[in-house]
Amino acid sequence: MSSPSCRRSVVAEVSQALAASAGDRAPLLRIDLCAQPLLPWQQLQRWQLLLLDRGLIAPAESQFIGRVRPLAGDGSPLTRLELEHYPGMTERQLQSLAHAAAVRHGALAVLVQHRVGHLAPGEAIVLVAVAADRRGPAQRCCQELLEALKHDAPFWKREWRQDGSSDWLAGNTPL
Amino acid sequence: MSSPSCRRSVVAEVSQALAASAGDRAPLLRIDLCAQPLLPWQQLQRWQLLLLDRGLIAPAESQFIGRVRPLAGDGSPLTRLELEHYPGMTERQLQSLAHAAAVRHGALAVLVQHRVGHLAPGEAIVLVAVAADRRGPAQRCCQELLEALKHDAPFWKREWRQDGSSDWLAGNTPL
Amino acid sequence: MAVDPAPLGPHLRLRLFASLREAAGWGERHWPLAAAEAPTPRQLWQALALPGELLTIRVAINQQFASLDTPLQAGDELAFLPPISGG
Amino acid sequence: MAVDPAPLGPHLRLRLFASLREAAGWGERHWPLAAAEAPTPRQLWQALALPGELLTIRVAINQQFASLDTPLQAGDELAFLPPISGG
Repeated sequence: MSSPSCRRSVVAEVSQALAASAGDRAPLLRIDLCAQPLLPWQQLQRWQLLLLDRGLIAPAESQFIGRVRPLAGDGSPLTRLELEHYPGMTERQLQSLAHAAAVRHGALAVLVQHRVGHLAPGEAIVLVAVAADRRGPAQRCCQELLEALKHDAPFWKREWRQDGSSDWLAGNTPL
Repeated sequence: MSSPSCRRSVVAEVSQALAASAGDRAPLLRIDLCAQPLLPWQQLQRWQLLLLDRGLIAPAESQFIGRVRPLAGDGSPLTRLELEHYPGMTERQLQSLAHAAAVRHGALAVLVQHRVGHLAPGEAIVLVAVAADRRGPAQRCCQELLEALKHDAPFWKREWRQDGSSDWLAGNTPL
Repeated sequence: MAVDPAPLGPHLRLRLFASLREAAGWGERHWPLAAAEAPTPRQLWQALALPGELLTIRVAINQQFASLDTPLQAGDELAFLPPISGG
Repeated sequence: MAVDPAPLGPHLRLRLFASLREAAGWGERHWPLAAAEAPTPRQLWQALALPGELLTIRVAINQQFASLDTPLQAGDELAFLPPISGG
């Protein structure tokens, strides 16, 4: 089930082992930082197989995919987006935010895939998927986790323009 | 781009032609009723290709997948779920609800795939996907459209149990 | 459940779905109209002596949701819809 | 940007990221500590004369968000984080 393009965090492995030993109630978490292009449908399909493998049938599944915008903040064409992170802390924060959101909403399983490195316009930056027993918790958990990781996971975006200039973004696009 | 398992509504074709002629602003709608198993990732991938084909890069995409629960309302194992609809009206309502939600939230594109007929536990019943310029509208449009189609599109669910008995559901599961 | 043949004169097409269709024992039939007659869905519900509570039923005229008190015209398709459970 | 070698005695590991790293001209360095010394992130920010407004900066101690006034201990990793933009 492991993805060639995504680096699995050690923290995620440990938490998943704990979750498995804690029985049905602990949410299944899968968190990856990806240095190579993130193909959302492939990842979602893999995740679906993982859930089936664990005997999880999720009546409700909510997903979000964020992609690189074609234009920089100043309206000029973007050539690429650079995503810096804090190795170690970023994985730990994603893990802890995903776990907290899953527990808060009683979700069955949560998938987070987040790119790092250099991305072209249109490429997927982030994929969040939440499986739950009902649509309300699935949607709310997915939405809250997306906000949480945008504000509380250490990532920094830098926009590179055609003339070779670049700017670090000072925050997120408005909701 | 057409799916072998899904019947494309005539209304959707017409509206899409109108949308194309109306320019950038009109949302791209794709609505199908499916009599055969619905494979969400395949459909989403196809839809993604359709958007790329139209030159649409959606920075934000929100999706929901609903699946058949393993248990009937009375807690006994479900053998299958039957979905009846009102041919003609159901397609028209889906189309009109999707268009209204897309316009209300300024979404770029909306995909709705809904099963009819007999489904096994775990099979996908509905897939809603919304592409938009920002995450807020994408999520809100997806959520509202799901509620709208649950309450205002003529579908009726009947649960079949192992002993051959069945019940028509008198409403939706709570949010 | 066989559909009755459409009458030659002015008429309505009536449709029932799901639990209501099964309780009534028919899914589709025709209702002849006299020349100046414009019955409402509420009046037809009573005339047909359909089972259940009208309170829980929504009606569609020509495949669009409509009020119980809309006057119907020859050629209209009227459907009584039991509680919806989609998605 | 080369990392300075870790001193032999008690010290902190300091890290900067993104715009702050570029403005400061370094991403990682070590800060020797005297025996009884327990500086706070706020004190170190001033001692390092880092560019920009401390108001916009969050700090992490040992890769967890922490207060600007937490006393630091030898062996701690302190990071100054400019405004986050993920997802």
